[in-house]
Amino acid sequence: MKAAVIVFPGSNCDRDVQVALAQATARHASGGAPIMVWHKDADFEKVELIVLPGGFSYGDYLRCGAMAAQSPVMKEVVRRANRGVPVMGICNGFQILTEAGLLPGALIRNANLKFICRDVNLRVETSQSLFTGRYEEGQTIRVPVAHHDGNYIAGDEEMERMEDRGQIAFRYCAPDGTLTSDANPNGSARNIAGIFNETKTVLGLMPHPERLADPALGGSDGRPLFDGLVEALS
Amino acid sequence: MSEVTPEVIAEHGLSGEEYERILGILGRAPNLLELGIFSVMWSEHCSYKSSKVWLKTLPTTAPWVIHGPGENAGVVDIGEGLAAIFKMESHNHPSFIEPYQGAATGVGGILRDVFTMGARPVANLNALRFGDPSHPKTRHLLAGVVEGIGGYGNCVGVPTVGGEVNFDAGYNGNILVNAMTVGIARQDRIFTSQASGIGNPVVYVGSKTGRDGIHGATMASAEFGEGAEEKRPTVQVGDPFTEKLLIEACLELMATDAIVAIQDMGAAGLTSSSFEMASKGGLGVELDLDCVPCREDGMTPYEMMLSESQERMVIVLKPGREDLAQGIFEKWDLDFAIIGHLTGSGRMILKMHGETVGDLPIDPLAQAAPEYRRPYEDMPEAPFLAPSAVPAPADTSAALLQLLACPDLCSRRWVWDQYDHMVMADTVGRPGGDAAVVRIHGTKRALAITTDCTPRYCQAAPRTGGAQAVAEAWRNLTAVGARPLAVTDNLNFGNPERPEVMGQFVGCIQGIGEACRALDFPVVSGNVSLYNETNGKAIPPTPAIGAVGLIETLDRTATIALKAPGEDIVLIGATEGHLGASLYLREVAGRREGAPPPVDLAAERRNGDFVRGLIQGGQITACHDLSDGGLAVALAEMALAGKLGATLTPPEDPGLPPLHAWLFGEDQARYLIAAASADLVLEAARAAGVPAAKVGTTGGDALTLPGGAPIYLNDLRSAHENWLPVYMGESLGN
Amino acid sequence: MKARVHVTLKPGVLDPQGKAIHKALSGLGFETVERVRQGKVIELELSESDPERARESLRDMCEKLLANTVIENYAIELDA
Amino acid sequence: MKARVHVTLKPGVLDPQGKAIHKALSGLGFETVERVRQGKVIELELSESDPERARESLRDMCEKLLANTVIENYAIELDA
Ligand SMILES: Nc1ncnc2c1ncn2[C@@H]1O[C@H](COP(=O)(O)OP(=O)(O)O)[C@@H](O)[C@H]1O
Ligand SMILES: [Mg+2]
Repeated sequence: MKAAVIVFPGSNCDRDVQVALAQATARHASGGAPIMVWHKDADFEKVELIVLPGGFSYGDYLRCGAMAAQSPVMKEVVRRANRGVPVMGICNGFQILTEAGLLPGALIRNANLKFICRDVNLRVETSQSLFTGRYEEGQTIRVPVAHHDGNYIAGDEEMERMEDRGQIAFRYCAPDGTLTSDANPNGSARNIAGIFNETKTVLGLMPHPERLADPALGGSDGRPLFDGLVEALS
Repeated sequence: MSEVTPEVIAEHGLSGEEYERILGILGRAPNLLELGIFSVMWSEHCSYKSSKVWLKTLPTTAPWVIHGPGENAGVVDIGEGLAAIFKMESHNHPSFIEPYQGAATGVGGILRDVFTMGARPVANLNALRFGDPSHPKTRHLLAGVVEGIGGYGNCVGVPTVGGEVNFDAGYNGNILVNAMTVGIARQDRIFTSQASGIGNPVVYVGSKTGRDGIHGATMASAEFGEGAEEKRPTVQVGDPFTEKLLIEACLELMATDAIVAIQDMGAAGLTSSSFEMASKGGLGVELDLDCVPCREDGMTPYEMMLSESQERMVIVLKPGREDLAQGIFEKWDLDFAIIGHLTGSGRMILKMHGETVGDLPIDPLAQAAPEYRRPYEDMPEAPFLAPSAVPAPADTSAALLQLLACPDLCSRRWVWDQYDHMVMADTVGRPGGDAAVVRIHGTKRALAITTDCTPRYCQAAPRTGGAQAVAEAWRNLTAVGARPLAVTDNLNFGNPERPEVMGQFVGCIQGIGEACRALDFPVVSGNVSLYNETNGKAIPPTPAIGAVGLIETLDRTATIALKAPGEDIVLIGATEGHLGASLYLREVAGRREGAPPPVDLAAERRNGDFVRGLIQGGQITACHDLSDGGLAVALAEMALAGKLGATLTPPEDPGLPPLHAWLFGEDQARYLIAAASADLVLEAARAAGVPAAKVGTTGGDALTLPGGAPIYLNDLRSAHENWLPVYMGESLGN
Repeated sequence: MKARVHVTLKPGVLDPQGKAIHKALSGLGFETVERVRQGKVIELELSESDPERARESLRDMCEKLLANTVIENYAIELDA
Repeated sequence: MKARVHVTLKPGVLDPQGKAIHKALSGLGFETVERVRQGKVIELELSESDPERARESLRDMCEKLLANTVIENYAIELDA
């Protein structure tokens, strides 16, 4: 499997996700490390997966992800996503995906207005996707968040449609899997931490699975996501 | 240009004698631009005129030191052809005036000092001191400073992995914000600021120059008084996004062979950076100010040379590499301009609109920079306070809860939750432990990093306090199994023109020097911040110590968390029960007096080397050094981190101090460790001549102290975790 | 020509900043405050001198970048 | 009574947001843009009906909370 990690000015988790993917690839398949694609390169080689990494593209100025969504490379990403190429946006990448219209809703300032960096528990809402196939439905995993604007909102109707179609990927939960407001770090509607598009080929999530994909860092609950992707796409 | 009158000279912070010296150097009167340049170059901030003679007494060398003081940051060998590059710097006054931007630009500045030398920054730390929690400004300052540090560090994508926070009424009118950055570079790709090659182009990169912080360097050297808040417009706004681009662009250029010398524009901006480069190379420099990228119209040479706009660098390129460099900076959307060239004249010539607007001899100006041996009073050390003179608490458990919830000891989670401490995916030891542990990317090795200082000790006995700060930093590195390598210091004091303050300064430096020598722990970089006073009242002496150590292999490190029930807890080091200047004395007994615990550097070294050996030998399961609050607090922190209870039992020993002194005394050179069985450890300790005693066992869901009821971990945790969020007005549980 | 673009949250969209400001103002004793919403104002200088063309180009900027029309409204003001 | 407070950076203070927006607009081909500054607008509803008292209380809110007067200016607008 070959993946591309898009690098925007201000991206800062590009290397982190590249490492996590490269390690997963090394464990399961050939294909080598993902290629890094600069935001001005509207044209890049054919890949099986596109990742929009975390960070502060354009300083997160104006609105998180707004300027990145308008960059030349995003036209190409949208075109490929519409043709079914899997796309994953982590943190700032999720914000970019909503700004680019590939995912519904918006991510606004955390309810407590603060940047929050800590491990959270997530409930995996479905294992029926390219991204979550290595998890079990209802499983609780521990993954860090690190963001200022992760408070997910969408209109009521949109939200119902998403629920009906099984577009919710992850929700913030207590260690025992229950959805409490204490477990919700940022005020997201319905404890939403990650969502799919209708076809479940695009995933956006605020938590950083790439930061706990290596036991040396104190956990590896993020690893199955990368392993699953590599396996599904190879 | 306006005239240079005696008022103008005084406004520039130059004394009459200093002005005479200027006339002597120039052989004529300076114009305003030249006067401005002298004033910043000779400010305390840039010239270290009051501290230089004392800084020279610090040990700065060791076989593993590659560059000591004198460069933008210190450089030490960490093996495999790599080097750690680090420094700490203050941004105290700006942060008091505008906490968010002051702290943010402080982080930006120290990052530049480190990547200027070719390092990719891999960790930030911050040592913060605020006024009394009940002071009306404290909450606002704390909120703003923490948000500013996070705002900058999070955006540039460098994890903020550690630091310290203290509260004391002595900082009510003058907070301290000291920021430290650690970077990693290849040893064969280290860059310095020494210019060479007559005719080589001098290039300006980064952001445009605005009228920011003009006189900032002078302000940082001037005491606060009434009306300080009037100086507001000099506040600079940081742009972390541009800094991130600047890091990437500089590192990209550094991977080529284009650079002769490179220097960030810090305090005194273009003036001190170009001066320093030329001076170190024994050369001259000619700048064409028409080429300087400006943010505003009509900027004068004075403004351009003295502006402290952030996110800018000066580079001397090899001839013919201009296009290569320009291409890289344009790729990253940064300004790039050739603003001059090196000359053999030994002078700084500034031109604008074809005319010479300034002409200064470089070496004479640098060499004639004033250097003062200011008078000082030896500060008497506070008298020893016998443990028996301090009342025991009615209930030891209640005393522990009170200590764990006090502002100086409570959990700092509210702070580090706002810092991205995991970006770069190499943070192995997160905030909350003894030292942060940051993996060296792509290897199994790691750096251990810490900052430490106990100002109440320094106040009571400067020399002991200075030594203690170093010893504690060394101990924190040791407690994660690291070999301590070197120190950066940030010396924060009051007005050096007052002999008592100078006495504190001298005492602390002497203590630092002794400790660094005894522990083989050289000082490789640092920063001095003087005039930290409000209305004639100095801050407590605060020589913050930043330190870096090396962990050879990550499977041989330790954390403070208790790991398993049924293990033994062993106390390493001798306990006499020193309660002088302790937190127990202040928080529980309500007194502030007495000498701080003595620092026995030989014992420090012996005990530390022993503990490091245990960790490296894989013989123990947890380790924590003892400091504020002593034994009981350390064990509580280990229990909380491990979510596992413990029972503490004093050994049968006729020499034991009174129970409360044993529990809360702050004797130095001590560690608590956990091991499956104490026997092996005790035997090894005996062989090594290290005092050691079994003091308890792990297990259960409560902490049990002698002389108190068991405290459930949940209660311990709320006491420890709640103070800061409640103080900051937040609802709990989120 | 100078222009100002106001970007405000659509009615009904959660506004954490506005809410926090409201709370802080109440805490400071400003009891007359009943509702707070926070928005952005973007001031632009354009080399365009034709108001019609300026307005059109600003509208385009808003749709493409300045506002997220999923949650925000915008209003354009031109300086005479 | 409705009120609007505009909070803008003082002249000469660096505006990283405005700078980035400017660059992004240029990148999108909006070449007529010469300068961009970003500010905040805070919309308030007050139970106060006396314009004088409202204005005074708003000024107070700005000084205490809404504006960071070290680097920002503010302007108050009352709806008639
Ligand atoms: N307290 C100190 N101890 C050791 N070295 C110091 C100390 N203070 C300053 N230095 C060294 O002096 C040099 C100049 O410091 P400084 O002016 O703060 O650096 P910069 O101009 O890069 O900000 C640096 O090499 C710094 O490491
Ligand atoms: Mg420097």
